[in-house]
Amino acid sequence: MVELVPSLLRQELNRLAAEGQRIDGRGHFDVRDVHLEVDCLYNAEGSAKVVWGDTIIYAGVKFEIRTPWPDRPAQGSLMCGAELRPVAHRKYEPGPPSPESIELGRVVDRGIRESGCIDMGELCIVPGEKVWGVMIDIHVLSDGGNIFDAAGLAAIAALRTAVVPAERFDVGEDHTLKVNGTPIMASFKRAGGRFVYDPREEEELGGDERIHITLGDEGHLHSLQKGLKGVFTPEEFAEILAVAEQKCSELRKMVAEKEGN
Amino acid sequence: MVELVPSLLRQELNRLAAEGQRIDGRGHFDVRDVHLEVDCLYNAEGSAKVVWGDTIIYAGVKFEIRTPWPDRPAQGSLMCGAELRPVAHRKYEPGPPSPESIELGRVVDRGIRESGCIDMGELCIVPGEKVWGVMIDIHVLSDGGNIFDAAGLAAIAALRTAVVPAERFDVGEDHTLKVNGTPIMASFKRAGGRFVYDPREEEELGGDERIHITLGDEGHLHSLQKGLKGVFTPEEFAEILAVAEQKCSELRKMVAEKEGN
Amino acid sequence: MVELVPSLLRQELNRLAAEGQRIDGRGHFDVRDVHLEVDCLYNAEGSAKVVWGDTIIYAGVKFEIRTPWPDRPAQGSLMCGAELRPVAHRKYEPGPPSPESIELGRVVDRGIRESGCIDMGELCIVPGEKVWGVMIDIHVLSDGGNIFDAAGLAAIAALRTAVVPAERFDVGEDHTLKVNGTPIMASFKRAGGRFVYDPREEEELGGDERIHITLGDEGHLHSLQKGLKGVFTPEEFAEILAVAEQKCSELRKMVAEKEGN
Amino acid sequence: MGGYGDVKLLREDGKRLDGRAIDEMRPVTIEAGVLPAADGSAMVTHGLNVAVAAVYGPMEAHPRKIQRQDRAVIDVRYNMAPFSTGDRIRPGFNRRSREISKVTAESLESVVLVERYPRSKIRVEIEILAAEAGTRCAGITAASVALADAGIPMRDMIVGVASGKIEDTVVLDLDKAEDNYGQADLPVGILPNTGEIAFLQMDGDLSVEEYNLAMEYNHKAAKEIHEVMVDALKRRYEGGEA
Amino acid sequence: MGGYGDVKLLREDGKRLDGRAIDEMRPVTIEAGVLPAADGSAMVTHGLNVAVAAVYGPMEAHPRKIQRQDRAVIDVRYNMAPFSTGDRIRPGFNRRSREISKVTAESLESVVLVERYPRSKIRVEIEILAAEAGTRCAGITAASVALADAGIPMRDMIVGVASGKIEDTVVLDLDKAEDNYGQADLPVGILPNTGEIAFLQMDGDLSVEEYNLAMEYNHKAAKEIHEVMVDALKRRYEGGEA
Amino acid sequence: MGGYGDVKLLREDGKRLDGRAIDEMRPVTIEAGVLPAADGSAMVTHGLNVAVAAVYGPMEAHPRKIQRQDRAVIDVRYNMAPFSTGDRIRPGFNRRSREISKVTAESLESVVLVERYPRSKIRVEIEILAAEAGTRCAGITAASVALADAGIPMRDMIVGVASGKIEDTVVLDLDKAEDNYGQADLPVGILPNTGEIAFLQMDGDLSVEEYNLAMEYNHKAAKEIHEVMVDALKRRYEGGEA
Repeated sequence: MVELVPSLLRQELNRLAAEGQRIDGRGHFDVRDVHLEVDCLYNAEGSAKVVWGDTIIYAGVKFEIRTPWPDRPAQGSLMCGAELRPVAHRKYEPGPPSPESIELGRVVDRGIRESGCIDMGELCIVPGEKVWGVMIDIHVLSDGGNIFDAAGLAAIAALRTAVVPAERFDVGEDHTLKVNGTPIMASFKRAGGRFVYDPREEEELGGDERIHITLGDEGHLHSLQKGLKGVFTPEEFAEILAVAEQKCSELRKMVAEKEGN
Repeated sequence: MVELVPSLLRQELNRLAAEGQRIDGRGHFDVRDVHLEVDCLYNAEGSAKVVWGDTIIYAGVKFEIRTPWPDRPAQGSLMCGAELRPVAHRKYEPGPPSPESIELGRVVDRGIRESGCIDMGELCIVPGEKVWGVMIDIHVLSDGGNIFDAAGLAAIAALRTAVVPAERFDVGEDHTLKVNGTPIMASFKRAGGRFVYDPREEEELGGDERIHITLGDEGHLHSLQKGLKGVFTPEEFAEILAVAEQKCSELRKMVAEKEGN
Repeated sequence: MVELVPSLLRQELNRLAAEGQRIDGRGHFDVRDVHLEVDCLYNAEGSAKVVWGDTIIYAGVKFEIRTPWPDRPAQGSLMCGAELRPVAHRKYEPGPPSPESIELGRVVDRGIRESGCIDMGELCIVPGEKVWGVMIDIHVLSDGGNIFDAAGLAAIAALRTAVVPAERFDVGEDHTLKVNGTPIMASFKRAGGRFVYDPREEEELGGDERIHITLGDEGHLHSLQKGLKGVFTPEEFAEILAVAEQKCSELRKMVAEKEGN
Repeated sequence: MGGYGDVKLLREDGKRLDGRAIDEMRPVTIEAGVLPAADGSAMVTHGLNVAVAAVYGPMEAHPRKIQRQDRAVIDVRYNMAPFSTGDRIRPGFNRRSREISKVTAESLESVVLVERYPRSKIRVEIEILAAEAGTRCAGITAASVALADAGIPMRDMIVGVASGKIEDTVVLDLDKAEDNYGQADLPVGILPNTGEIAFLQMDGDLSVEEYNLAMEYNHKAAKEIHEVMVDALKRRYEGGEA
Repeated sequence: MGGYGDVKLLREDGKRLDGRAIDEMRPVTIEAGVLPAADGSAMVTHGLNVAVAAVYGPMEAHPRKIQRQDRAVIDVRYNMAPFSTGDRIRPGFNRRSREISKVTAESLESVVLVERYPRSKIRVEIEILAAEAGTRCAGITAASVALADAGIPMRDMIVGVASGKIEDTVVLDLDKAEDNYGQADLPVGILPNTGEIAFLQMDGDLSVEEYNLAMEYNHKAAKEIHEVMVDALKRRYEGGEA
Repeated sequence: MGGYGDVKLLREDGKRLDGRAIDEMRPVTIEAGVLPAADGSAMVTHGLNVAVAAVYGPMEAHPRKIQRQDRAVIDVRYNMAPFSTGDRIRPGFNRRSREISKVTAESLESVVLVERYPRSKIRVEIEILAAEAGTRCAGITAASVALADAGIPMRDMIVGVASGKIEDTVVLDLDKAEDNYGQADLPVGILPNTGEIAFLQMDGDLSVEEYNLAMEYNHKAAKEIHEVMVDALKRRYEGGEA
């Protein structure tokens, strides 16, 4: 039965695609409503809530002081993790982190880390002795599809509004974390044979491969990931990369606006 | 079949309760035979064995030297844990600690900790550098019902006879651990509609909610816990609280007598 | 069905044994072809590959610098572990280390450790501060039977060709690890009622108890282990011990030859 | 309870550090139906605590061995988000969260009409997004509203509420500092219609009289919170914005 | 074996530090039927070692995949209590206890008439409450008595016993110091009626002659311990105090 | 990508530190059928990387809940041996290996004719014995050859190959130093017959033009490696020495 639904759904997605349609009436590169809220959680040093269609994700930033790695005595560290807990959907089960949640956390982590937006040298307090460890935790509360883009948005927005809690650790005055850039992820999913942007839950069930592209402020690629079964051609990739540039710009503007508030 | 027995048992417990009786002939607030032995294990710095009806429990105390928490540089620590291992009953399975064993350990821990009988400041050796960590481990060998009270009794008796092994750690002379008080637990279980004290195994199977009360020497409450399905009224609580005071006094005397030996 | 094959196989093994035969034509104390290759892996500080019939095993040696145990301030440490990963056979499943893999690692470890071939005092760098930790990891790639002997051979050969990477850790010049002896394991399995040396896979399936003997250069016993269901008589042990002495000598020569290369 | 400092928790005017009276609760807001993916959900803010609960089911209980022939099992997970506390919490269950999950589940079983759904399972997920003392109570309140939002029949709701003792004075609803430096905490789960207790924990030091006063405060506060719970469900069902 | 110090383990009079002769065992006491909740049980004290074994079953083996069509499986857990050793042991299995559990189970399978109970499981729980060298042997002895106490048919008992080498001298039954500073340890499980070996481990350094002498001591001691085992079971069944 | 030092990676003559040209691959050797116990296997050396893959199955998929009615599931484990890296790796899976296992499995599902084997499972075990940058690609290549060696029908092979960027220059096939101190890495899995992409990861910094050049290098190298793969299988099947 679990098997049946996807195959019927796949037929329907194919039918819709043939007519240039999509299950919720969107065009194939249209995005759903996205709401972003920042600085919304007591105890987190930076936080963001993203409501993206039926998907709801929180991200929170915490700091700790640690001793640096011997081979990088003047560099702090950044870590981004994600939990896909049973709260988020009927399909998620309790237990150790699933491959899905590990992939989610690592893809978001690479996008932020590789954009270079955090200068690890700036996280040094006393070389060889004390550096900041920055930890971004992504908490998915409701999975209505495309959790990758929503998680990436929540993570960078939380990071960009984070305050380094130096006073609590007795190492100076609190100050905002310096973040040089706003890497944004855009995800595409094959549904009904072609790629669509921002898949909703049903499109993820019935579809095939998924491509995640994280772009920096200059439009450079910082992270790529292909997930799920399926293949794509270089031509298909060129098309969605162009779409990604435009989509990422729009979301980057949304982050900037929230910071202004 | 597993389901059947409890429902037949429940009927029987109801019938007995209606007649003011109990499955083993006890009155509803009567206790079973309790035997306490202390200082009974090589290698443990304090130990006790409790035989409480068909329940047999050992507790052992070990000490370690650790560095204090940064926010409490002159305070040692106390930890109490319980293992409900497969040895104790057919119903216990191997694996990570079950919720039942975690609850048992934490309820006993809170009763001892919150009574203030251990002054954490007295566990300091060198402020900011070395403090004693005291660990009480509860080992249930045979579960014949009411393991909470038996575990609590074994734990405090083991603690009260513990010797701090300072010589082995090269920090002075061995000395008895100072313990200011004898917190005792009394547990009640709804069986046949009313509460009984010291439930035996069958009463735990067929019954409903369970209330654990830990009282200090002055009759103050130090720990409360309601376990299992069910509710109770304030009037019911007032009645069992009064019984608990008397029962705890009697067991406290037993601990004092053993120390005299 | 899983049950059926062993019982048919057991009949066949009994029939062969009655005729003084063995499933692959060997005499009951004959060994299969054994090939040893050393220093065969980039990144391992010592390595060996053993092809023993259809069994293929790699061993790799790594070094780390650690603080010594307080009660042995001038002694380093040696550790040998084995992984029976799913790569090695259809029968191995993923998950935490199985009792089989733990037994394999510990039996090989004891043979090497107890032979005294590594002087733990020689692993000291700065007493009380820095000592070498030597770690031998055994990786079974193909289990065609008698993995114990093949693992033991790979482990000691890897150890005997290991180079202490002192330069990488900034504590002097690289030098070969001093290894005083070549402990070798010989394993016997009851198959068809009598003991055979070097059991192949089918003989392990159908057989009963297994005895592992590790002998040092002088013919002294350094490790014994009986595994699997079954018993043996003192007379049986005396017979296989004599065989073991001869077999271990031959393999010891093979190790020496490879080192010459 | 911490109780290891000389921290002043009561002001000279008899009020508490945050200006509350001794028997005054922190503000509570509740919204039902906040998670689109869940069958029922609720978000409770209680002071600076934020607790979210999701309900899934009733669904088939599997593996088989957890099934009960005559009733549904209630599977509760209480979890604190890594960023919910002062120092980050490593993800995954710990002993504290396992104990709270167990006793919360047992409390909810006391009010849910579990016999209506034999062999099935009801999943209740409680996520603490921000913690300022009192999260287990906020979680119980959120779970009750989420169960109602999911249409699961109950014989009553459970209201989570706590009183405690600071500077030898019984007070309602400890905040973070009061919890850290106070003398006792008495979190309970009260059935608003009958006054019965379905959840009870306590640690610290309370005389019997102090216990009775603390419970009196708890019962009073439970009535107030119950009104907010009912109001949230009304807004949800009377076409309010969810 | 440790063997890394210059610790004297033999006195000038040829006796050992605790006054025992070279071929003298520590005192052994055994009581059967000590755990009311178990189907069979025994407590063994061997020197200062305390080992308790409980037997449950035969019972249905599940999950299915562990079932054997033609016999019972024997599921052994050897566990050291956290307070049983000098330094506290963290609860939970470690590599040493898993190995001992495995080889102990395989030894017991050699004597229990497992073919009488197809598709079933017999659980054997060995708990070490105090350790003074020799716990695996005390555990095997306790398990044998507990199996007999549970009425499980066996073709023979297994007696756990060890000899070793200290100061180049073969001695029976190493105690803690001798185990720490000695040169070899040879723990075995002997079938008293046939002299066959069901359990065998050894580490250290033994020549073949030393091995033979150590085994001679072991066989002698096994007879003595067997008498204590039989005696414990007699007391249990002949209406003795349990 | 590390990219945190001032390490020179290009020589004045435009070659790389190991003498390779910018678009030159490290040497690759492949042998099929190397593991007697497996249904199919292969060993790939790529530079100093050593990757071994074993295939078992198709076999019954269990537990039941992982079965798919209409196809086989592919169960991949990518694992680095403890001695495969500079610092020893603790045995057991970590987050990196779990992620690589997941995306590698999904890639292989794209080419294996999984619909031929409903309800079954194909196990692919990838073991890295020595790592010198590029192990995931060597693993994919090894897995493809092992699947072919096991006789599993595929619509195409997958060739694992990577390009990257060092000192602002796009280069083919990063080695260890280039991976540590370079600016970008783009590992992909290419279907040699169609040029389609089944595996794609990338991290670092690449402009769109740089991405296109790196992919051009990758497609070129994939053809070369494909010939080595085909050759290995030919040797295996045409009675070559396995």
